[in-house]
Amino acid sequence: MSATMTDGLSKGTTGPMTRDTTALAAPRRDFGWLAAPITGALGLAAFWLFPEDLGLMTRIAATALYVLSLDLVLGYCGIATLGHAAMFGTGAYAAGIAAVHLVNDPLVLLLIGGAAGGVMALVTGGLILHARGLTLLMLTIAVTQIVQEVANKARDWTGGSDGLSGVDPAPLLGLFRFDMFGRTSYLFAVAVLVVGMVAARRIVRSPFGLACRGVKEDPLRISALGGSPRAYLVTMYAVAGIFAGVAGALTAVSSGIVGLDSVSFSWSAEALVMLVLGGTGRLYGAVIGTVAFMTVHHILAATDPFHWMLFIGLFLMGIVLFLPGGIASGGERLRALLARKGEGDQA
Amino acid sequence: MTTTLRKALLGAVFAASLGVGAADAATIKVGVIAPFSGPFAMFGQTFKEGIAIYQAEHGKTVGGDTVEFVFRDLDQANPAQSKALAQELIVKERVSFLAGFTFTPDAMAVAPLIDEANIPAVIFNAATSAITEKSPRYVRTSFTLWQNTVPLANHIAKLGVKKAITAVSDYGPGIDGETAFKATFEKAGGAVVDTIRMPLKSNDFAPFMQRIKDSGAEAVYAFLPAGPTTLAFAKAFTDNGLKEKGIQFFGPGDITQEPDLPALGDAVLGMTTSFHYSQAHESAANKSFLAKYKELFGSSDNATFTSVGAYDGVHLIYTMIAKTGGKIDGLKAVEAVKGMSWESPRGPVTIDPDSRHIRQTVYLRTVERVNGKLQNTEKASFADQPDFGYKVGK
Amino acid sequence: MTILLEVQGLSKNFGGLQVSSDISMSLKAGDRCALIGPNGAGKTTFVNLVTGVLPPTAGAIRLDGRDVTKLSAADRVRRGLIRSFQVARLFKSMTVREHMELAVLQRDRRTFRLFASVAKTAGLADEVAECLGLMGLGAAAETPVGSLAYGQQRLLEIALALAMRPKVLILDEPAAGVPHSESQRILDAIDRLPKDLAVLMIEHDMDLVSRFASSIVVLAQGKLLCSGATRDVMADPRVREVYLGSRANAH
Amino acid sequence: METMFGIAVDGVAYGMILFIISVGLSVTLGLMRVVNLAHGAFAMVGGYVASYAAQSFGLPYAAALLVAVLLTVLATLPLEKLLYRRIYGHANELSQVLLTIGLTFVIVASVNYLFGPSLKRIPLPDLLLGTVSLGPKSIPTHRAFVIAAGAVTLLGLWWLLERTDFGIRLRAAVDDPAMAAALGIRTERLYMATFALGTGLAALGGVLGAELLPLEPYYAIRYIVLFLAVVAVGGAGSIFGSAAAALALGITDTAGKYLIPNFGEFFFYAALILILFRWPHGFFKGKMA
Repeated sequence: MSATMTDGLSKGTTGPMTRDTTALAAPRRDFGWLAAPITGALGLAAFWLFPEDLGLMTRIAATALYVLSLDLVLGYCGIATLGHAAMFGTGAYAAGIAAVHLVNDPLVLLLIGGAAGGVMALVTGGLILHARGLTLLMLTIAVTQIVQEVANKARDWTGGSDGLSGVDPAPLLGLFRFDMFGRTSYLFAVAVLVVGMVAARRIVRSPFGLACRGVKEDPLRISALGGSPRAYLVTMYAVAGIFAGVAGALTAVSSGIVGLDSVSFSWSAEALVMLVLGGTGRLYGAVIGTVAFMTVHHILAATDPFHWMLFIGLFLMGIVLFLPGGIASGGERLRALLARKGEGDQA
Repeated sequence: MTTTLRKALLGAVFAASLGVGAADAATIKVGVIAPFSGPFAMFGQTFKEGIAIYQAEHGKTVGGDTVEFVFRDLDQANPAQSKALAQELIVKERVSFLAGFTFTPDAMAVAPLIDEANIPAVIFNAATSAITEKSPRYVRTSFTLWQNTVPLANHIAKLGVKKAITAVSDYGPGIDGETAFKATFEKAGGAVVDTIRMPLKSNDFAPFMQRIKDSGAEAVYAFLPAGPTTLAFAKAFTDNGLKEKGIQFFGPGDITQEPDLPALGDAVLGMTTSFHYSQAHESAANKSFLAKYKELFGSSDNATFTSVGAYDGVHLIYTMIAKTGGKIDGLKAVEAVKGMSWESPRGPVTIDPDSRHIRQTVYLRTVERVNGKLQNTEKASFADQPDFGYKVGK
Repeated sequence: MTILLEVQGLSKNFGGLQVSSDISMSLKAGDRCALIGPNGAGKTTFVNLVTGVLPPTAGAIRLDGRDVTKLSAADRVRRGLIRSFQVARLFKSMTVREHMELAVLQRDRRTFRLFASVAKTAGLADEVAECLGLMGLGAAAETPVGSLAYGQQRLLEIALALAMRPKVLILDEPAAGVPHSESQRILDAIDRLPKDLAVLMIEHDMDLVSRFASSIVVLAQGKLLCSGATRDVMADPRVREVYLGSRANAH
Repeated sequence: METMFGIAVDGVAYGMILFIISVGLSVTLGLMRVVNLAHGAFAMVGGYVASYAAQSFGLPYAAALLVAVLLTVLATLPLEKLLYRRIYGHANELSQVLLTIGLTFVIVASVNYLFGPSLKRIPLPDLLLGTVSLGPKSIPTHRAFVIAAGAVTLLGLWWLLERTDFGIRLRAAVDDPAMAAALGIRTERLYMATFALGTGLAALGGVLGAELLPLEPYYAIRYIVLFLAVVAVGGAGSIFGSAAAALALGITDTAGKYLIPNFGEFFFYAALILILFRWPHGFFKGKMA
């Protein structure tokens, strides 16, 4: 044993050491960047194909951005939350209140919504993100309930349970009016979603995103690398809060009204359901999940409103049992299956 | 270009593009937005039943045009979704009327849309006074808290009650009720010793009852939306010895609505409420309404204020179609029913030309057991009550 | 030579149980020290105390002349006190390359750049390639760590520690559990550690200790049994009895 | 003083009801590590069975209660085999949430279809009607009964988990499943039994709590946050913890509603946040009973 070691030592400096300093293996090809342009293209195609469904499709686009923001915290930081609506609703109310009292430029309203959502996330995230698991889940729920209660109590500002109506945004860029056919709303929402996807992708591929993925897998190991897991979590929570706030503002701008439902527990839970349905940690999974959930909901609710819950429930259970990675993993599984088959044929 | 002008122009363009279709089409569509699933599914179900009864009685055509109802599910208060559904109904389904609406924000959300598309919206339930101020195209066939509360408050004052307390659910209609009661009762010389706003999600009402007990009030005015919490509230009232202490209970009739009565049971026996419809209302119109109900759905036990709200709403829609010859111009259609009076299952009613809200008789009822079944027996009536809350301001 | 790590009277109690008592030691630049002791001697607790994972009950830790006793684990890492883990503790779904990138970015405190691209960070790719090449991990750069051979995982652990540019490096049984065919590379890597580095290695394998260490610290029952030059310690009868004896019995 | 006493009595009464409808979730969540959001649905099924048994078959209250618990357990056991068995384990929290939400939706829709959306009632026997007085304060007899039932449940569970062979094996299986299997403990059957225990308790809570949380199809979703709050504050899997949490939350809620009724909701959630700050793992983390 010790003889071989000394042998290795004497040879080591020249021989085997330098052998492997060859070029690194080529990076795997990543088609994730295609998601944003594909979403944009499909969004435009839908504009021509379903010109009469723009109202619903606008809601889908805005919701997709909201679910995308949840993916940033859940998919990339591993924060399980049932309180994401707190940020969405804060953004929606901030934009709505600003629209009623201050400005009505839609882009400015989105900025206000994003800032409000971000601040809300930063403050509450700093308070609760030390917790994990069920405790964190409950804390996020409690925060949302308190935000909702505040919105309910501040009737003079928020309209309470009657909703904050009278959000009447000015024409987009001074040119395009938000009319009842919803063309402007829809194209605006799709554009914001695509920008959001590009920005989110940049963030998750940044050094920061890399560190967050590390925190998700093993926070202690991140400390051992000299990082502060909590700082990453709170920062990402705030970033996601900005996204959620923008989504809320987008909903306020396109629908012209903000209700207490936008800060509700069920809206938080629905986001989680849509995300897991589509697949976490991929960004485009959020979009797929939202489109699938809301479309199915809409079709079932229109054909048999009494019992859509039954079908959506079965749909959810089917996903968990037969496609645990969400819908987005379906394609990947299929590809893996085909690849294995191909290899088998060659052998 | 001013907003009004632009709206008018766009409305004209839209009406023109739609008008061609509407004139030829033998089908006039009515889009109904209401909860058909979820915790408030009872509203949607009773709306559907009310509509079906009216159509069974009066046929599905008006002057050669078939009237078709298109339903959209909105399981809980969600104004953004309400607007998206309304948009779909208007743009895709080409409906000529919107109807339904259980919750105030959902009704308010469609105001810009009905103005732009110039179609009427007939509200079957949503009961905040402020709604009809938001657009001239709203007509309402339900009630408002003001409408049911003002005569009740006066009645309580006449009974000689000097000190009262209010306990309402902490949301729009509840606060409307509280405001209406306080204003009326104090004007009539009484004093409101405390106003309690109970969170909508309360399960346990014992602490509120304790507070009511401790307040020294002789009577309590209470409002909760129809649904599961009313049961817990009513039980808490009887269980906590408020009756024994001589505190009288009063409230709008939502709390003793007919579908809930079997579950509420003896807890609500003897409770006095004011409301615009009771299943036990004695009239020929109500008898035939209930008979049809039984014929179509096997039992008339679920007939309640929401079924009548929908039933009368359809009556308005039919009238609007008949009076405007099938060409629906929202403002003209609404104009056509202003001041209209008829005999509803609930009693004589009129559409107030000013508020476009239904004027109706408000009844004072007591829960009694008749032939083994609980019912709201009408004890007194206050004829032709308007929406006292219209343009009162926030 | 400057003293890089100095531990004075370090103690730790869990409830009434004293798991470390009054341990003192120091490391100078260039030191190669082995920390040995039988199972349950308190080696891991000692490392956790030094690195800041556990707060000590008493005692002080100085790093490069500065008292770090109150600092968090992450702060000590940022000041150059780096450890590698006994059981490779890596991010299973991340690739080898991503691990190195993360370590380098973290070291340079560039991880709060939200809109920068990892791929386009100046100098990063070169440094990562160099580090991986040195450890012979170049070909595995794109492999998710979850599907990496165990020996390679240990190599990556060491590569990560080195990429942090430590002043003091603590290696927790670097070659444990690694098949012989792969352990050679780990040993080579240890041999080529920068000379001005102070290294503390926890190790059971006495062959490895004698090859690597210039000095040895022996822990037994949470106490410092003895310390000194490798030859002296290994000759100490107490050590033979407590440590080597117990190990011999175990096998 | 009398007011304080009143608040305390009402708070304890409310807390005990919270305990009895949440403890089943504590069992499944703490002992089987399943975030069972269908807990409310099982409670609701129990309540509906009791309501149906009492109203359509005229069974007395006690018999209806028994039938409800038994039928609910029987009806949900196949679910354990078909569904839950696939999602046991730590890493599956999201799948658990999603699957059990899906299951809840299915149950809600089915109940809505079968029984309609109106409120359902479980008629109380004359014995439980009326009030009993405790000094200056009187509380409904039914509530006193629930408090007693809660105390019995608490002691029964403590005995079951701490003093019986079943409890010992269960704790072994929870602490170290591999070791338990090696010792010849049949974890599959153990889990099945625990699941049955959890759903049985859910049904019991659904029936006993029906006076406060009335039965209607949306019951399954409406109160799930409440159940989760009790379990999180109590510490998952801890029976005494759940009881302490339920009482603490019950008293806080009652005091808040009495003293500052207009901000009653704030009180509950603010208390929740404060407690979870002080005891991030609940009152009795990791203790079995």
